[in-house]
Amino acid sequence: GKFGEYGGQYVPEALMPAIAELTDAYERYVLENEDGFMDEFRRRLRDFGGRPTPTQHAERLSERYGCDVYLKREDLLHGGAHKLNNALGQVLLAKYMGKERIVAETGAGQHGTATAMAAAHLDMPCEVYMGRRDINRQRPNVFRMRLNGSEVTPVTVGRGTLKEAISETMRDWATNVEDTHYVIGSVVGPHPFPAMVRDFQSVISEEAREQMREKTDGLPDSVIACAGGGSNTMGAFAEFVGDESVGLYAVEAGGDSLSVDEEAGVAPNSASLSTGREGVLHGARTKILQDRDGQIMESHSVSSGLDYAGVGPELAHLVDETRVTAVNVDDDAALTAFHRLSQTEGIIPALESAHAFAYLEEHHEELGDSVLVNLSGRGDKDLESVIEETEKRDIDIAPDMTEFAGGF
Amino acid sequence: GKFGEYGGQYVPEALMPAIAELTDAYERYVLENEDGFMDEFRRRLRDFGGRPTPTQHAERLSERYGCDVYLKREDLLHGGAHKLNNALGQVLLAKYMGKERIVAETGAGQHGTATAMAAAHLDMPCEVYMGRRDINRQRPNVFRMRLNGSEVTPVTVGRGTLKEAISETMRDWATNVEDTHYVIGSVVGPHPFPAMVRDFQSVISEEAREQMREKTDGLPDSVIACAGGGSNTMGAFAEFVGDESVGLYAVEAGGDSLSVDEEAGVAPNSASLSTGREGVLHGARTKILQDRDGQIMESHSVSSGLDYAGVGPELAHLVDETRVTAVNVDDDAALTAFHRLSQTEGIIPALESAHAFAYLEEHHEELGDSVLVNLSGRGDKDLESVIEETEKRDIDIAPDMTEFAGGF
Amino acid sequence: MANDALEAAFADGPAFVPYLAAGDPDYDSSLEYVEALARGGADVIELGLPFSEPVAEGPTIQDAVVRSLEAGMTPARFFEFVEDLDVDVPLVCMTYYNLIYQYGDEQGPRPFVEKAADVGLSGFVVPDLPAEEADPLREACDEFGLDLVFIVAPTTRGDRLDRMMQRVSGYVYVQARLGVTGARDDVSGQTEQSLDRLEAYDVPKAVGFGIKTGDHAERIVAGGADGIIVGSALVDIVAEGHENGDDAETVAERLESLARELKAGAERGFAQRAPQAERT
Amino acid sequence: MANDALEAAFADGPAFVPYLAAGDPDYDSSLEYVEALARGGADVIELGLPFSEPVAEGPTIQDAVVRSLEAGMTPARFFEFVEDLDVDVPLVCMTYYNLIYQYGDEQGPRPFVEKAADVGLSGFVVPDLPAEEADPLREACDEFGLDLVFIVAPTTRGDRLDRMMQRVSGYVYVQARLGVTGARDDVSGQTEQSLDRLEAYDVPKAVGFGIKTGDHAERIVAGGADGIIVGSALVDIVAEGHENGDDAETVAERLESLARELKAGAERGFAQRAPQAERT
Repeated sequence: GKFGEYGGQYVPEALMPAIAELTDAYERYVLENEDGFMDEFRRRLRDFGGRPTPTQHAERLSERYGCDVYLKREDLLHGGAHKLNNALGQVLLAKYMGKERIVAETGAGQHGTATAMAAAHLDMPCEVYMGRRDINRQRPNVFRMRLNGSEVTPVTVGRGTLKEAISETMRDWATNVEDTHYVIGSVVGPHPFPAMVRDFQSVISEEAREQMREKTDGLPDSVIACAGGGSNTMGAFAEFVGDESVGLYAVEAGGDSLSVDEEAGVAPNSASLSTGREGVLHGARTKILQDRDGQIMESHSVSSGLDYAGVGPELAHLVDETRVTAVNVDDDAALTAFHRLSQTEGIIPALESAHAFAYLEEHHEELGDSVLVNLSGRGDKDLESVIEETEKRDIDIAPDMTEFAGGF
Repeated sequence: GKFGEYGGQYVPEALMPAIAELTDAYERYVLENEDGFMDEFRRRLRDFGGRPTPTQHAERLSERYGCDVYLKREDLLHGGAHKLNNALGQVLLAKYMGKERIVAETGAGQHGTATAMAAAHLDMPCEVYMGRRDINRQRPNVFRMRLNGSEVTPVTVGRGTLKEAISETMRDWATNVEDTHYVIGSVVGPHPFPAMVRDFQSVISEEAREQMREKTDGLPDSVIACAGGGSNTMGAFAEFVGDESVGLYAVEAGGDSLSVDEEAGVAPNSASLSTGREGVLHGARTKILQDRDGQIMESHSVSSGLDYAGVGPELAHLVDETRVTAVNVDDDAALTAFHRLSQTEGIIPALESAHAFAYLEEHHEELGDSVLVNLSGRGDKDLESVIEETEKRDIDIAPDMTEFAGGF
Repeated sequence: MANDALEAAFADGPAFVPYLAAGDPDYDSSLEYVEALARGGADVIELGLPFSEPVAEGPTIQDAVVRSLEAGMTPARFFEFVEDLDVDVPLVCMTYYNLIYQYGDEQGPRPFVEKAADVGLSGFVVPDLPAEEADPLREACDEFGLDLVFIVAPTTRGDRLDRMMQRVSGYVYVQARLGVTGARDDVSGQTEQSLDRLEAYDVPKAVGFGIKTGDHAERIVAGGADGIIVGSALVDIVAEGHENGDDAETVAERLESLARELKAGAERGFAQRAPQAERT
Repeated sequence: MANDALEAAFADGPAFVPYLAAGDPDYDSSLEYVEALARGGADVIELGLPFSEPVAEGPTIQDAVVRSLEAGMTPARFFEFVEDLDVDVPLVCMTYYNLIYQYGDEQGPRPFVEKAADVGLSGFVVPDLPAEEADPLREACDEFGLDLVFIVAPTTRGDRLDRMMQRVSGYVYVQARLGVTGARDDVSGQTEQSLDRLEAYDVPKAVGFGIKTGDHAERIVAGGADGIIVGSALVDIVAEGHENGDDAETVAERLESLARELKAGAERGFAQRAPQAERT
């Protein structure tokens, strides 16, 4: 359960037996395909989720950058993002384990909606914890979860965002651990979660690697993925880690700035890999945005899906090992990339994924002749934010926003 | 260009040469794959659009109805509905024809967003006409088109809905016919549009037929699709028309009622096949909701995508020939089916598609052992409508809506 | 077989063919307006029977259609309107095919044409009915002795032009530019090319789309047109009068005055082409 | 190697172990409150050093943590707080591992433990540090002579229990039921089973999670516990006083009074199990 010095199981004692049970289930069902678990998982990902997703040659970006740009189209997965790969895997595993109930946390609502979909599909009762502030900002996602039959429970403590929702879900799990599985939303948390979520997400790079071989008779020179908690990142990198010729770039949210306000306990970015320090959060040792004392800071990104103070321990390890390069772009660049992809390729990306394209824009000359970008999700969920954030800035390629001033 | 007595080319003289040119291009590129047009179209549908979409066995519906229910997952296509099949085909054809500009009409915005995506993808300037009332009701879709770089031009004449937008787009086409292609949004309009749009959409049934053979070693007993203009309907039926054992059901929007208010010129439904009369609208002879004099009536459906006073001429013909059975369900049944699918299968359907599921609920005993339902689109676009319409009714399976009273 | 009133209207000098939507903005005013056009020198009058989806019209005539429909115009009222008109020029009904098709107990154009003949109409212009779809209507017109006018667009050429010219009677409506109806300040150079293409056909050529003033009319006729069709410029006067609440008499005077200007312009233009004044 | 203050606190009769978050709702009041607990009969006091993500706490203690952090509590202030306290009972620091890990110039638990020893703390409870991850902290505790208390959950069994009992010192914190901290009206039957499982291990067993009244305390001790740990019921008094704006002295009196009740309850319970009063 360790990745170098990262990882581990830093959780309340009450959860340790559940984690042991989960580790056992992970090893048997996921790693050894006991009872055909992985076969069923792959079949459901295909029929319910819509896999394989395409790897698309992006013609206009390729022309713009003078290299071949390929997009792994996770935006086409059911629910609109890579999140379903993990949610479906875990809910199915919970069923194999005989659990009768699912809990999950959600920030902006993407993991919550994916889990609610998977739970409805597999007929499992589901309760999603969500910060009160996030609930107020992401009402359409709350409504989607409710439509899928999930409970959505507001978390009112603290600032009411993702960090608090994770803590609250852990509390629920600690209370109901005997019949409940906690579907964590990223490659974070105590072992076996980081490894298990990576394995569920690695279908991304498994497909992409094969598709690149078909399309180009080779491997890409670089793979770029945005990194918040890191589940799409690890999913996009996993099968390329052994290919030494392939550069792997994890693009974090540089937010407003990479500086940190220790006094206010606020980091105006979510760049845990680039600016964070080793510590223990939510069950694992990893890179964390924290103040000198070790208190967790409030992170920031224009993309709420990247807005988390920690990052997956394996990714932290791969960065330390220099196998993965941690980079970042700021809010302005991400927003500009959002508009660029929408206009030139006819794909409205999630603001998360827009970070990867912003990095491509800024550094395409260093990335080789063939670049694979993980388009982790679609941007429909971000339209309100894009209006608000575009209004604040002077982005010359953005369409005239006058008509949309103040939102829909 | 005729389907029995339906079809034809009832358009202003100025458009006739363009229609002749389009007919020629259709025959060469689409029917004869000249210059590899169809190969390129299929490749782009795969890489950009995400085809093939799965045919999924719906476990819980199957259990509920005691038969095998399969879903053709067009909701997973890029853009969230089957609309892209047609939009991409036509924009690509316009490129092959050397056109320099695209115009399109849109009602609720689904065809407009699909066309805007396709136009951005293929680097074609695009202008979308949309009724002023629809613009006000569908602002997120307007924003999506603008993000993709399209102009969205309000149509203020008349009631400001789809019917007026189609007329206005025809006017633009008649003015700019030499360099402009009109991407019509359904299997309607003058020849060759109904045949051409059907051919672009028939990839749905081509895939589904093959997928059903793989999954069941046979063909379904019934295929169900909702019908407004009829593009998803014809797409879902086309390859099954020759299979006499397969029942084809076109489910129209019964709206509030099948009666008609001749005085007010209003039909509180959109059931042109079931209640309309033969006539000429938007370039073709077909079944139309019209008053005794032949004036077109304002149609109604809880689903704006079905809300059109005409229907594709080929579909009208297939109904007359009894090859297709025209049926309908009302708004209440469609809304209930929307909630049922969301909860039991973890798929939030478009309100259009919900009509097909409502028919399945009401008539599953007559549909045989194996039923294929075309899930033509996803319901994210409908969330506001669902809140509003669910509040008005007493739908016992709907989640508690208190928190969402009045919309987001 | 066709009515000869229309050809006759073009026989001695250039024909002035104004258009108004019947019943715009109300039945009685509209009667006065049409009669004013006749007093102003109209040789033929095109009377619009409003259809809910006027795909060939620009904003001016779309609005007229809406006003007329809202005031209760229907095909039945339209025929009463024609009967109630006190004018001495041939009248052409301009409408869309669905209204013609739906009229009467059986589907198809025959009952409508029969009724049109009854009330004394001379012919039809049907903007959404190209020659390819026109045979049933052409047959009914032949049966009842009415003309069927086709519109020739700047893009109409070759076989299609032949097909149309085989079916046309009364006059051809030469569309001066691409697009939809509406008054313009320019007159398109496409007109001359269209007239050239039509030279070989022995049918009067009336040019429409965009003519607004006596000067326009003059240039068009000087360029070889046998007549001019003017709609939007006249409908604008009706619309303005309606918006300002002017009485019908005042509006009628304005219409008559513009009609005179247009007619005079056409005659000036005709005089200018004295050398080839004899029709070929 | 370990501090013997904690074991000693359990040596003669049942130990009453109250918890408060240091600095809740402010530094000075909190000093008074902790001192009131000592006057009320505390044998050991668990002092919470607030962490921003208290995943093992229920709403009552979460709120206390927020109040304390907002009033400026930090690890450095916490150590001052401990030095400023005028009490004569052993103090245990209850906090989360990241604060221990980050303290001082180097990463790892040693600097924190060294400082804790300096200011006179007797041991630690770290709710997010299971035995499997505890070796570095255990080593530092050994080096500086502090105890490391582990929490035994109702689900802790077999090998895991052994592993934990090999590393524990001072006392074990027996979690009376699943879930998070918080006062309850029921006392779980899971407690007895946990005590049974622990019987073979020679370390004092203090039961916590949900104890609220003297009666609860009595039943728990009668059931075999060597001590009781009470947090939320006491923090509730602090929270109420804070909300109502009561002065610190009044709140301190209430705390002292409840402490007396709980201590008395524990003693009654101890008396009831006279037959096996001798510790095994």
